[in-house]
Amino acid sequence: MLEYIISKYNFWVYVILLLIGLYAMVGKKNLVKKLIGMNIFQSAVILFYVSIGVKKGGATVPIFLGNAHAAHGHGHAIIDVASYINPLPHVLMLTAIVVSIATTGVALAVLILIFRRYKTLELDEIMKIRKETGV
Amino acid sequence: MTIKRTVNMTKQSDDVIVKTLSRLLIPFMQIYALYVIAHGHYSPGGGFQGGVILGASLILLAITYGLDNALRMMSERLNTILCSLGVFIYAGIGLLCIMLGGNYLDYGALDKILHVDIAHARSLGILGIETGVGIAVMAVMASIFLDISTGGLPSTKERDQSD
Amino acid sequence: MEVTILVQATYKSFQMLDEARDKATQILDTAARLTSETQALHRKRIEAIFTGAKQTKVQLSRFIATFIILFGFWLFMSGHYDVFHISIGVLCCAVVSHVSHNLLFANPRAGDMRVIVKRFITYIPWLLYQIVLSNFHVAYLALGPKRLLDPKIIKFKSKLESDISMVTLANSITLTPGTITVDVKDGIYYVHAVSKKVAEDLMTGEMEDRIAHIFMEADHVYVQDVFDMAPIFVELK
Amino acid sequence: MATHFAALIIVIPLIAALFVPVIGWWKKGLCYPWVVAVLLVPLISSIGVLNRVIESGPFSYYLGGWAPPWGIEYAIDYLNAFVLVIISVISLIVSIYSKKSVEKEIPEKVVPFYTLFLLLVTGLLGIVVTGDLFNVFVFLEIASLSCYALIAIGRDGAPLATFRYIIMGTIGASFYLLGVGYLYIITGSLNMLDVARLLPELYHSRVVLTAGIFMIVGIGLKMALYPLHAWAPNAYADAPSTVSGLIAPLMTKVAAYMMIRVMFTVFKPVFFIEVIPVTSILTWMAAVAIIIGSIYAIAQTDLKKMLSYSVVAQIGYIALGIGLANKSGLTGAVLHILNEAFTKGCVFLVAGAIVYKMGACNINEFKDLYRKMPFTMSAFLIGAFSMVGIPPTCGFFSKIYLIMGAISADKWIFVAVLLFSSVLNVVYFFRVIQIATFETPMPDYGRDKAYEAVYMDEVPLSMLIPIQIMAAGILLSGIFSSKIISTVIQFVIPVGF
Amino acid sequence: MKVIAIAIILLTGGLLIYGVEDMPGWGDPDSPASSHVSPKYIKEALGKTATPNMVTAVLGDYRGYDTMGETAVIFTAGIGCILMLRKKRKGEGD
Amino acid sequence: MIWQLDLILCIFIVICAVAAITIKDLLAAVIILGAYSFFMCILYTGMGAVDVAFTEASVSAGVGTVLFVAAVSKTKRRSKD
Repeated sequence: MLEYIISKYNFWVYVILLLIGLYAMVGKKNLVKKLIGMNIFQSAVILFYVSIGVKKGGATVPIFLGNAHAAHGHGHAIIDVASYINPLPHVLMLTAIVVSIATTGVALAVLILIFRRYKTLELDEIMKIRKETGV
Repeated sequence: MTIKRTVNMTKQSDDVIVKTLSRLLIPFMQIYALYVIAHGHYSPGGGFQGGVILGASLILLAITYGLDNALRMMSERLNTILCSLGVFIYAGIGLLCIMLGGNYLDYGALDKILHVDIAHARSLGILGIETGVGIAVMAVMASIFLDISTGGLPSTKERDQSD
Repeated sequence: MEVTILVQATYKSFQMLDEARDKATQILDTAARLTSETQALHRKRIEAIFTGAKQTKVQLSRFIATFIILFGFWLFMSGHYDVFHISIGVLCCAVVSHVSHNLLFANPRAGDMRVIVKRFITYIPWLLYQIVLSNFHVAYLALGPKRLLDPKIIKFKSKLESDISMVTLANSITLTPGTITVDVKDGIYYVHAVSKKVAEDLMTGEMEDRIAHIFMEADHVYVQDVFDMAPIFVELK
Repeated sequence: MATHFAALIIVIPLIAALFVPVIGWWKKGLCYPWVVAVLLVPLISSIGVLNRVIESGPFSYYLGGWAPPWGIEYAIDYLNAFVLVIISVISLIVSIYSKKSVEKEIPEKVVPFYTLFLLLVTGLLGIVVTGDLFNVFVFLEIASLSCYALIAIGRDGAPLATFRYIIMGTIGASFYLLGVGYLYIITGSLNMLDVARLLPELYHSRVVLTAGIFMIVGIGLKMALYPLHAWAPNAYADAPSTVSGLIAPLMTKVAAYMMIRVMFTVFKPVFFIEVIPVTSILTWMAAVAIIIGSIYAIAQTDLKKMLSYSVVAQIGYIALGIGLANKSGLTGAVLHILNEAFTKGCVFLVAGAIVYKMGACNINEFKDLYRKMPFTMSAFLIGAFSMVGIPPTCGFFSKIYLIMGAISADKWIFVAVLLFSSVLNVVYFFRVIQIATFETPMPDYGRDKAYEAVYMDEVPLSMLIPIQIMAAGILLSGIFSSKIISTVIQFVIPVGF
Repeated sequence: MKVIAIAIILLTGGLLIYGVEDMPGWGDPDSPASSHVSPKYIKEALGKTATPNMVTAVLGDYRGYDTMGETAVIFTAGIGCILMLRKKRKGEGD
Repeated sequence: MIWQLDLILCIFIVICAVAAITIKDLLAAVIILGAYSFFMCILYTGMGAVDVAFTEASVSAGVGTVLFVAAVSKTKRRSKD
C-alpha cells in the first residue's frame, strides 16, 4: 500500500492541491481568497501535466546539449529518444501558465471594480449591501 | 480591524538604497531579458519569460521612481501600440508565410526571402515570433500593473484629485 | 536675560561636548547647509535621470559607457560567439543603452570611471579584512559573557553625497557582521549595532572616508551626531 | 487564396483587432466601420468553407505545414462549417447594431470595446474551427477573457456577476484542460481525430472515464447547463446590451458545439451511451433545466433577466437533443443551435433597443410600447413565436425534431416536458406582449379627458435593420429548415445512429 | 456555502482518486504519452528547425498556432484591463 | 531527484497552499502564494521541466505576486476567513 502511494505521489500531491484550490474557490467568502484558490487550482493542473512528461531512466531536460551545428543535418542518427524528456507537456503548460496569469490580471481588475462599488471584498457583506439597495 | 489607508504603490520611493540599486539593476535586467529571448533556442527561456522580465523591469521602475517617471520612459500610448505590435509581428509572420506560398505559420516558406535552408528559416521564424511575443508580453504586463495599482488613473494630477 | 540664557546654553553645551558654543553653532550651520545642499543635489539627480543631461556630449559618452558594460555582460552570458549572435547582442545592447543610459550613470558627480574602478578594487580586500575581524568579534560576543552584548541603534549623518556611495556604505555596513543598516534618510544613517565596540569602530568613520575616497567625494566637515543635538538647538534659539 | 480561407477566418479578425487601438487613437469614429468591414471577411470565408465542404466533403488544413498529430490541424466538417457560418452572421449583424447602443451606454470606452469585440469573435471562431483539443482551450480562454471584460462594464451589478463568471468559467476551463490531460496521458495525442482513433480500445480504462466526465462537466459549466448555470443569468442581464446581444446567442451555443464535438467525435457515441450513462443523466438535467429555467423566467420583471433565464431553458433543449443521442434528437439539437442563435440574438437586440429608448427594461413599464416601436416589437413577436414554437418559425421545426427524438427514444416524459415548456414560454412571452400591446389607456368616453396620443418613437435605423434581419433570419431558417437539414445537418449525425 | 464546497471537493476528489488507479506508472518511458507523438519531436526538432531546445521548437513551430493564441490571450487581458479600469482623461482623442 | 527530498518539497507545497488560503492577512497570504509558486518551480526543475520552471518563476511568482500585492494594496488587507 505504502509503495503504491509513493509510486504515484506526484499524482496525490496534485489531487490534494486541486482540492485545496477548489475548496477556496467555492467555500471562501473573501474574493481575494477565491483568486488565491484559483491560482492554486490552476497550478495543480499544471503540476499534473508536468508529471505526465517525466521519463525515468536517464532522461534529461529536453535541450540538445551537443554541438548543434555538427548534429544538424544528420540529427536522426544521433538523437536517442530515451535520453530526453517528453517536451510536449512542457509546451502546453507554458501556455497554461500564461493563460492563468492573464485570467488573474483580469480578475484583479474586476476585483477593483467591485471594491469601488461596494467598499468591501467579503461576499456576504456585498450580498447584504445588494439586498439593502435592491441592486 | 481594517486598515483604511490604501497604500500607493506607484509613488516615488524615498529609500536611497532601493532607488540606487534598482537604478543600477534595471539595465542589466533588460539586457538579461533580451538575452533570454535571443537564446531561447539554446537554453531555457523564450519570448514569454524574457517579456515578463522586461515588464518586471518597468514595474520596478514604477515602484521605485514613481509612476510619472516610468510613464516618461514608456507612455501609455506607446504601451498600447507595443501590445498591438507584438501580436502583429506574430500574426504578420504567419501571413507572410501564406503570401510566400506556405501554410499559415509555415516558416519553411520564409527561405525564399531569407536565402537560407529550410531548417534555418524555421529557426529564424521562431526567433521572429519570440520577439513579437516578448514585446507584447512586456507591454501587457506593464499596462496591467499600472492599471491595477493606480485604479486606472495613470496621470498623477487626477489621481490625487480622486483619492 | 539673554546673557543668562546664553551662559546656561554654553554651560550645557560644555557639559555635553567639551567644546565652545560658537564651534557648536558652526557645526550646526555646516550641517544645515549640507542638508539643504544634499537635498538640492538629490532633486537634481532625480531630474537628471529622466530628463537626461542636456549636453549631447555627456549623453553620448554615457551611452557608450553603458553600451560597453552591457555588451560585456552579454558576452559573459551568451556563450555563442558567431556573427549572428554577436550582432543580435550589439542590437540589444544598443536598444537598452538608448533606453536606459541615464539610469546607469545618473550620478552627476561621477568622476573618472577608471579611477573609481581601481580604487573600488583596492577597497574590497580591506572590506574583507574588516569582515573577518568583526566575525571574530561577533563570535567572541556570542560565546563570551552576556553583558558585552549591548544592542542599540546609532544614528549619524554621513558626509557622502552621491547615492551610489551612500549605498556602498550602507551595504558595507550591512556586510560587516554585527552592524546592520536599518534605514538611510536624507543622508542620515540608522544603524543597528550589536555591541559598543562595534559601534565605536563604525563611528571612527574609517569606512566612510575610504568610500568617499573611492568615489572622489569632496572632503566636508565630519558631523558626528552621536549625541542628541536637538535640545542644544532649542536652547540656542 | 481559396485554400487558406480556413486560416483567414481566425487571422483577419485577430489582426484587425490589433489595429483598432491605433485607428481609435487616430480617429475614434472609424472604429465602427472598420469592425463591420472586417467582420465581412470571416463571413465570406466561412461561407466559402461551407461551400467547399458541401461540394467536396470535409477537409483539413495543416497549420505550420506539420501533419497531424504533430502539428495543429483544422479539421473542417459539416458541423464546423455550419456553426462557423452562424457565428460570423450573428457577429456581423450585432456589430452593425452596436454603433448607437455603444455610443449611448459606454461612450468613453469605444476603442477597447471594439478591440475586445473582435477578439471575442476571434475566440469563438477559433474554438469552432480547430481540430486540436488543446487549441480549443486556448481559444476558449480568448473568448472567455474578452467576455469577462465586456460584461464587467455593464450595469450596476455587473462586476460581481463577472467575478462569479470568472470563478465558474475558470473551473470549467480547468476541468476541460484536466480532461484533455487525462486523454493525453492515456493516448499520447492531442488531435481530436487521432484521439478518436485510439480511444475505442481503452474505453474500459478508468482514466478515460474520468477524462470524459471532467470534460463534460467543464463544458457544461461554460454552457450554463442546469445545475451549473448559476453565473449565467446575472452575467447576461447585467452586460451592456450589445454584449449580451453577442454572447447570449453565441457563447453558450459554442459550448454546446464543443459538447457535441467531444461526445460524438472525440468519444464515440457508444462510450457515453453504454459505458457510462452520461447521456441519460444529461437528458434528465436538461429536462430540469427547461422547466426550472422557464419558471425562473416567469418570475422576473426585468426583460433582460427574463431572457437570460430563457437562455438557461433553451440550453436545456440543446442538451436534451444531445442527450437523446439519436438521429432526430441530434438534428433537433443542431437546428436548435441555429434557431437559438437567431432568436436570442433577436430578442436581446430588441431588449437593447428598449434600453436605448427607455433607459431600463422593466416589463411593467412597457405600456404602449407596441405603438411607440412597432417594428422593433414585431421583431420581438417573431422571436417569441420562435421561442414558443409556432410555425413557420425555426423554433417549431427544431422542437418537432426534438419531440420526434424523444418519441423514438421511447422517453414520453420528455415529450411532456417539451410541450409543457412551450406553455411556460407562452406565459412569459405573452405577458410582455400583453403589456406592450393591449394594456393601453383606452379612450375614456365617460370623461372629458382626451385620448392621449402615442407617437411613434422608433430606434435609429442602424439598430432597427439588424433587428429586422435577425427576425427575417428566424423566419427564413424556419422556412428553409428542411433544405438546411438535407444539405448540412444530416451529415453531422455520426455514423452508427 | 461550506457544505456545498465540501460536497463538491468530495465528489471531485473521489473521481480523481478513482481515475489515478489506471494511470500509467509515474515516469514510465513506454507510457503512451511518451511513445506516441513526442518521440518524433525529440528526433526531428533539431534537424527540421535547427533549434536545440525542443521546447522552443515545439512551442514556436510545431504548435506555433497555440502560442499565437496564447499571445492573443495576453493581449486580450491587457485590453480588458484597459477597458475595465482606465478612465478617460480630458483632451485625448476626439 | 532523490525521492525523499521530493517528498519534503511536496509537503512544503501543500503547507504553503493551506497557509495561503487560511491566513487572514491578505498581504501575507499573497506572499505565501509567491513562496508556493517558487516551491512549485523547484519541483518542476526536479522533474526536468526547466522551461516551465523558468516561466513559473518569472510569471507566477514574479509578476503574479506583484499584481496581487498591487490589488491588495489598492483594496483591503484584512479578510474575515
